[in-house]
Amino acid sequence: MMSSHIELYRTMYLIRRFEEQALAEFSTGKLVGTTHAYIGQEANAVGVISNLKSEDVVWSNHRCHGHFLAYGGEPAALAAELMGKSTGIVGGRGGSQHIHWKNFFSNGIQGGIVPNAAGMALSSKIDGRGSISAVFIGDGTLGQGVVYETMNIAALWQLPILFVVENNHFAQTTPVEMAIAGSIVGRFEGFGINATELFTSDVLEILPVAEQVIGKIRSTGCPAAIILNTHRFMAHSKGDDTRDKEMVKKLRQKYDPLQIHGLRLDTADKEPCEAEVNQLIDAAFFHANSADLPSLNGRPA
Amino acid sequence: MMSSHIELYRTMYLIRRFEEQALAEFSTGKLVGTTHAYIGQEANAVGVISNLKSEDVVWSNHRCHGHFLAYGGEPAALAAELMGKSTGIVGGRGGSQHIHWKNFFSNGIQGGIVPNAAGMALSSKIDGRGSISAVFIGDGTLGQGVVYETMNIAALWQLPILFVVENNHFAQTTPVEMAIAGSIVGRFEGFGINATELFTSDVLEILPVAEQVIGKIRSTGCPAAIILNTHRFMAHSKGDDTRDKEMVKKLRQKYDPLQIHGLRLDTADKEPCEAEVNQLIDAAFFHANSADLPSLNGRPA
Amino acid sequence: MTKTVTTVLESLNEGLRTAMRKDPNVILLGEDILDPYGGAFKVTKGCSTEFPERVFTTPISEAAMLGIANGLAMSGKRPVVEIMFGDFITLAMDQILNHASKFHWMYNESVDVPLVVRTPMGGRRGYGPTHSQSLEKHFLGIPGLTVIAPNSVIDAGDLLGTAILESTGPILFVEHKLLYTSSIAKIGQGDWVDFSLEVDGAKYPTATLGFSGVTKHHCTIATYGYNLELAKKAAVELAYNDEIFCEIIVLSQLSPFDLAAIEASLKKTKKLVTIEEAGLTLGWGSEVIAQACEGQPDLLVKRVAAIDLPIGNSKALEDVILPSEQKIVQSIREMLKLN
Amino acid sequence: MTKTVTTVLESLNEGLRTAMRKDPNVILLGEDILDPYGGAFKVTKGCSTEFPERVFTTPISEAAMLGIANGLAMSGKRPVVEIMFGDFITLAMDQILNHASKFHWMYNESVDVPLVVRTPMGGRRGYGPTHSQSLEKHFLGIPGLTVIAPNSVIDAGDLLGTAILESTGPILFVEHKLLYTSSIAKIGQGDWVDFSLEVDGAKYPTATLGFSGVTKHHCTIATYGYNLELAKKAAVELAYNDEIFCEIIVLSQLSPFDLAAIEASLKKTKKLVTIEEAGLTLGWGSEVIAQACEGQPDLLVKRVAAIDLPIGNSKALEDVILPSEQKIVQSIREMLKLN
Ligand SMILES: Cc1ncc(C[n+]2csc(CCOP(=O)(O)OP(=O)(O)O)c2C)c(N)n1
Ligand SMILES: Cc1ncc(C[n+]2csc(CCOP(=O)(O)OP(=O)(O)O)c2C)c(N)n1
Ligand SMILES: [Mg+2]
Ligand SMILES: [Mg+2]
Repeated sequence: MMSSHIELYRTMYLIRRFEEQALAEFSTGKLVGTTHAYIGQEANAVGVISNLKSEDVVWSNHRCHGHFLAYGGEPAALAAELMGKSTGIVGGRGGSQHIHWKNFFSNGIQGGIVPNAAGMALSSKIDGRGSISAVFIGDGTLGQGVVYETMNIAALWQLPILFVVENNHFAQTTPVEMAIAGSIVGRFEGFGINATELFTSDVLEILPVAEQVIGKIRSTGCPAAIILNTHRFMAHSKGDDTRDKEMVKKLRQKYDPLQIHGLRLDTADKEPCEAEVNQLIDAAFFHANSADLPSLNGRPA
Repeated sequence: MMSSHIELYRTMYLIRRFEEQALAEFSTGKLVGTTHAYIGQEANAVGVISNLKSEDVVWSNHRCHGHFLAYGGEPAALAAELMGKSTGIVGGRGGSQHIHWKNFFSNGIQGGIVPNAAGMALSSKIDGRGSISAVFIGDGTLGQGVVYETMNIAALWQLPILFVVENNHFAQTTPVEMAIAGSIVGRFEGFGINATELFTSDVLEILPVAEQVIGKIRSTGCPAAIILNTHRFMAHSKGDDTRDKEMVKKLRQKYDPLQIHGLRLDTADKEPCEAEVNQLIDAAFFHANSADLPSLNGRPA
Repeated sequence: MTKTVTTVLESLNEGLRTAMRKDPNVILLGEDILDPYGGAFKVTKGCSTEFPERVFTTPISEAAMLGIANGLAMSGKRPVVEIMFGDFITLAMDQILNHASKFHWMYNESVDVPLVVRTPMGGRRGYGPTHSQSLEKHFLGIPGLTVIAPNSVIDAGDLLGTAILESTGPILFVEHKLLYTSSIAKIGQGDWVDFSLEVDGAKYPTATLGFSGVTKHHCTIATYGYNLELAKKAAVELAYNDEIFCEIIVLSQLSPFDLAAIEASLKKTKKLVTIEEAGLTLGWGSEVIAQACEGQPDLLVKRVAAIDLPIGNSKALEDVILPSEQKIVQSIREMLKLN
Repeated sequence: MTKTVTTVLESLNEGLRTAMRKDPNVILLGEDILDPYGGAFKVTKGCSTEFPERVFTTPISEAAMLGIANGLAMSGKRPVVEIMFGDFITLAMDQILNHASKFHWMYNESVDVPLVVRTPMGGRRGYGPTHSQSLEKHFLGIPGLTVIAPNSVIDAGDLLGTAILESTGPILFVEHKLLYTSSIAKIGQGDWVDFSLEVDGAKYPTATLGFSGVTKHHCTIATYGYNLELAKKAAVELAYNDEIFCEIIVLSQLSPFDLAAIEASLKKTKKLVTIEEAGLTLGWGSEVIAQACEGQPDLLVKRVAAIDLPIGNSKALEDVILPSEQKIVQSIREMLKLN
C-alpha cells in the first residue's frame, strides 16, 4: 500500500497529465473514437485504490483511465490502447473503455460491470481467499436496474464488494437532480448495505475513510458503499460540455485535488516528481505513436 | 366505488370460489398449462381496487385472477381464457397470466409490467386526466432491476402510480428472507417514494389505508407504495408447494380474509350471497367448457 | 421549411420535428436529448426547445424507458425513444420482445402499441466493442415488431415521420452512425452520375438502383442503410473494370421481410449478393438468401457481412472485421468466377 | 451409478451431478433450484443436497445472475446458471452479448469465461405467450457464444457435462421442455426400429439418422432438439406412404454453425428441409439454408418452423402456430412436387 504524500501526489499528477495529453492528441487527430477524462476526480481513484491489495479486483467503467493508472497500470500501454496499437493493454481491441490487466477490468455498458464484480467477490468468498472486489460507478449509472439486483444479492449473500459511487453531479449532460430521486445513501441502506458519503476532493480525507470501509469489508465479509461527491473539470467525453463555463471554472478553483494536496508538498519534492511524470507521459505517447497496428493474424477467435 | 360489507365479501368469495373451481378443473384435466391461485390474498385485491375509478389503470402479474375479478371482470370470460376458448378475455391467446380488459392488463414476465404502468401514469399526467395507475407485484418480483429503474423515474417525474407489493413471504419456493435484503419500505424510501406497510388480511383495514394513499396520489400527483403482508394458502402454481403443511394450515386459520370479514355478516345475508356466487361460478365454467376453440382464421397478424 | 436539408441527419431531425408539430401525442424519451445538447448524435436537437413539455430526458434506464414508452403507446401517445447507442438495446430486449411486440396479438388485437425506438448502430468511428455494433439482426423476425432503416436515396425524415405518425405497432428504427453525415443522394449527379432510381410506393419504400441506359443487369445486390454507400462504390468499380452491372435493391423495411423487389430483380439476374455490416451468421442476408432460394432453386448467392467478431477499437481492426467496397467487389468476382 | 436413466431429464440431472462431483469449481445459480423443489423442471434436483455450499438459489434477477456468473467464470469457477424459462433470457441478453461473449476477444484473449446458461425453451404445454417461446434463434451467431441443444439420440447428460467441464467460453444450453420427458432413443427398437444412427466424434456431436438398409436417401432433414421427434415421425410417414427416404441430421451445436454433416448429406440428396420450433423468420434454418445454398447452387430447400406469431395459450392455437409432423410431411411433399 502506498501512502506517502508525494506518492499520492505523483499518482494523481500522472492521471492528470495522462488525460491532458490524451485530450491534446485527440485535437490533433492522433486519437480517434472517444475518451472520458478523469480530470478533477483523481483523488477518488487514488484514495480508494491505494487501499487495495494485489489479490483484490477492480471493475471500472467508461471513465477508467484514472482507475487504471491508480491501479498501477502502464501509461504507455494505455496510450497505445487509445491509439489502437498492438502494444495496447488489450492489443487495440478494446480501446479507451474496454481494458483488462491483472485484476483490473472495465467495460462500456453502464451498470453491467456491477454483477461481474459481485461474481468475483463470490468466487473469493467461496474459496475463502479474503480478497474483495471494488466497483466504480458514476451517479448516472444508478439509473440501471442491474445495479440494484446486484446490491440485493450482495447484501443477501454477504459478498465482499465495495461499491464506489463517484457522484460528479452529471451524467453526460444530465444533472444529478434530473437523474436520481431520493438519496444515494438511502438506496444502499434500503438494501441493507452500509454507505459512507464524503464531500471532498482531498485525497487525505478519502484515503482513511476508504481504508476503514475496506477494512470492514475484509473483517466482516459484508458489502459496503462509499459515495464520493466529486467534480469533473472537463467535458463528458471530448467536447460535449453543456455546463456553464464559469461554474466549471469555480469548481476547479475550489475542488482541484492536485491543488489541495499539492499545497502539502515542498517544491523541492514536487518539481522533480512532476518532471519525472511529464517525461513518462511524453515517452508513453511517443512509444504508443510509433507502435504497430494490430491485425487478426488469421485468428478470428 | 363499492364498499358495503356484503359487497366486499361477495367479491372476495367470488375470487375464492373461482380459484377453487379452476384448481379443481386442473386436476380433472380440463385445464392445461398452469395457474396461480390467489386464495388467501383476496383482501388485497378487493381492498385496493375498490378504491379505483374506471379511468384508473391496473397492471397485474401471473397471479392476476383475483385482481381481474376485483376489477369487475367476468368470471365466465376468465374461465374461458383459462380453457383456451375463443370466448376468453383475449380469445384464448393469453391464458391465465396474459389478459387485458378495459384498463386492466397483465403479463407473465416478473417486473416488466411496472414501467408499463408508469407509462400509462405519465400519459394521464401529460393529459391532466387525473387517473392513476396501480401495479401489483409480489415480494419476489422486487428482485427485478426494472422495478427500481421505474421507481426512480416515477419519483423524479412525479407520476401518479401506486405500487402495490403483495408480500406473501414466498416467491415460488423461495422464502422472502432469501430473496430480499434490507427492507421493502426502505427501498421505496431510498427512491423518495412514500410507502405504507400493513400486516393484515382484513379487507376493512386495507380498504381505508388504500383509500388514503390513493387519495394522496390523486391530490399530489406523486407516486406511493403500499406493502401488504399477506399469505397464500395454496401452492405457487398447481402442485408445487414445498412449505410445511401444518404451517400453511395455521396461516389459513389465522389469516383467512373470508373468515375474518365473514364474521361481520349475518348468515341471512351471507348464505344467499354465497349461493349466488356458487351458481355464477358453475355457470361460468360450464359455459367456458362448451365454448368454441379459437382459430387464426387466416389472420396471422 | 426554408432551410435546405443536405444530410441524412438534418432530414431525420426535420422529420422528427415535423412529426411533433403534426401530432401533439408524439412524446420523446431518451438520455441527454434536451437542448442545447440535443442527443448524442443530435437527431433530437431543437425538439425540447420547441416542445419542452413533450421531451423527457431520462436516467440511464433503457429497460424502463422502453417499458414506459409501451405504457404511453397503449394509452394514446406516440412515444419515440432514443437509445443512445444501438449496443444498449440488449437492455431493452425484454420490453421489446416480451412486451411491446406481443401485446397487440396476445391481447387479441384489442390494443395498439405505436412506438418508435430510434437508435444509431454501426462502426467505423473507433468507439470499440460496446459502441460499434449492428445488433438489429437480433430483432428481425420478432412477431409484431417492424424494423426500419433509412438510407441516403429515400427521404429519411419522411420515413421517420411515417414510422412515428402512422405505425400501429412497435418499430425499431435503425440509423447507421455514418449515415448521419452522409449527403442525401442526388441521383444522376456527383457520385451517383451513372445511376437511375426507382422507388416503390410502399409505406417504407424499397429503392431499386440500376445503371442508367443498361438494359441487362448481371447481378442483384440487396442491402440496407449505410451499406448502400459501399454497394454503390463496388457496383461502379465492377461496371468500369469488369463490365458487370449490378442492380442494387435497398430496403427500408428490414422486418417483416418483403422481398418482392429482390425477387423481381432475381428473375432477371439469377445472382444475389447481400451486404450488411452485422456479423455474417444469421444476419439479415441469411433470411434474404433463404427466402430467395426457397422461391427459386437456380440462383447463385453470396453474403457479404462482418466477420463474426466483436468490433475492435483500432481502425486497423475495424477495417479487417467490417465489410468494405473491396470485399464486396471480391465476393462478386468470386461468385461470378471472374478471378 | 446403478440407477437406470430412461429420460432426457434424468440424463441431464445425472450429467449435472456428475460434473459437480468431478470438478469442485462447478457452481449452480438459479431461481428455486434448491431441494426439495430442485428447480421448476427438476434438472437441478439433488444438487443442493449433495453440494449445499455450491448451489445458490437467487432472487428473480436474471441479469444479475448472469453477471455474477460472468464474474465467477472469470475467476476460476465454472458456473452453471438456470434461467427458469427460456423466455426470460431477454433479460440477460446484455450480460450474454455485451459481457460474457465479448470478454475473451475484447480483452485480447487474456481471460476465459467458461459458463453455461441452461434454460428450457419451447411450447406445447399451454403456458402461453411468455412461457412457450424458442428464443435461441436470437442468440445464434453472437461472436464468442456457443449454443448447444441436447436431443434424444445422443447422451444429453454427457453433452451437458462436456459443456460445463470443458468449455472455455460461454455456452447457452437450450433444453426443450418436451424433451425432458422424452425417452432416450433406442435405435433399432420401438419407435426407432427402421433407423440406423451415426454419431460423429465432435465435442458437441452431430448425429445422422438414416433408414437401415436404404442405399439412397432422397432428402436431407436438418433439425435439433425436440424437433427430431417430429422429424422422425414425418420421415417414417414419408417412407411408408411415399417411398421417400429422408436422412435426418441432428445437430447438438447450433452456433457456431458447423454444417459439414448436412453438406455431406446434401451431396447425395440435393434436397434440404430444416425443422425448428421458433418462428420462421431468421430462424436457425435460415442460416443453414443460406450456407447450404452459398455452397451448392442446385439445391431444393425449404424451412419448416412456427408461424411468426406469439405462441397462443390455447392448445388449438399452439397446434396451428407450431410445426407438426403433418406440416413437415406436407412441406416435403410440396418441395418434391408429390401433391
Ligand atoms: C447502458 C448504457 N447506457 C448509456 C450509455 C452512454 N453513456 C456513457 S457514459 C454516460 C453517462 C454516465 O454518467 P455517470 O454514471 O454519472 O458517470 P460519469 O460519466 O459522470 O463519470 C452515458 C449515458 C452507456 N455507456 N451504457
Ligand atoms: C422474469 C421472470 N423470472 C421468473 C419468472 C418465473 N416466476 C413466475 S412467478 C415467480 C415467483 C414470483 O414471486 P412473487 O413476486 O413473490 O409473487 P407470488 O407468486 O408470491 O405472488 C417466478 C419466479 C417469471 N415469470 N418472470
Ligand atoms: Mg456522473
Ligand atoms: Mg410472493
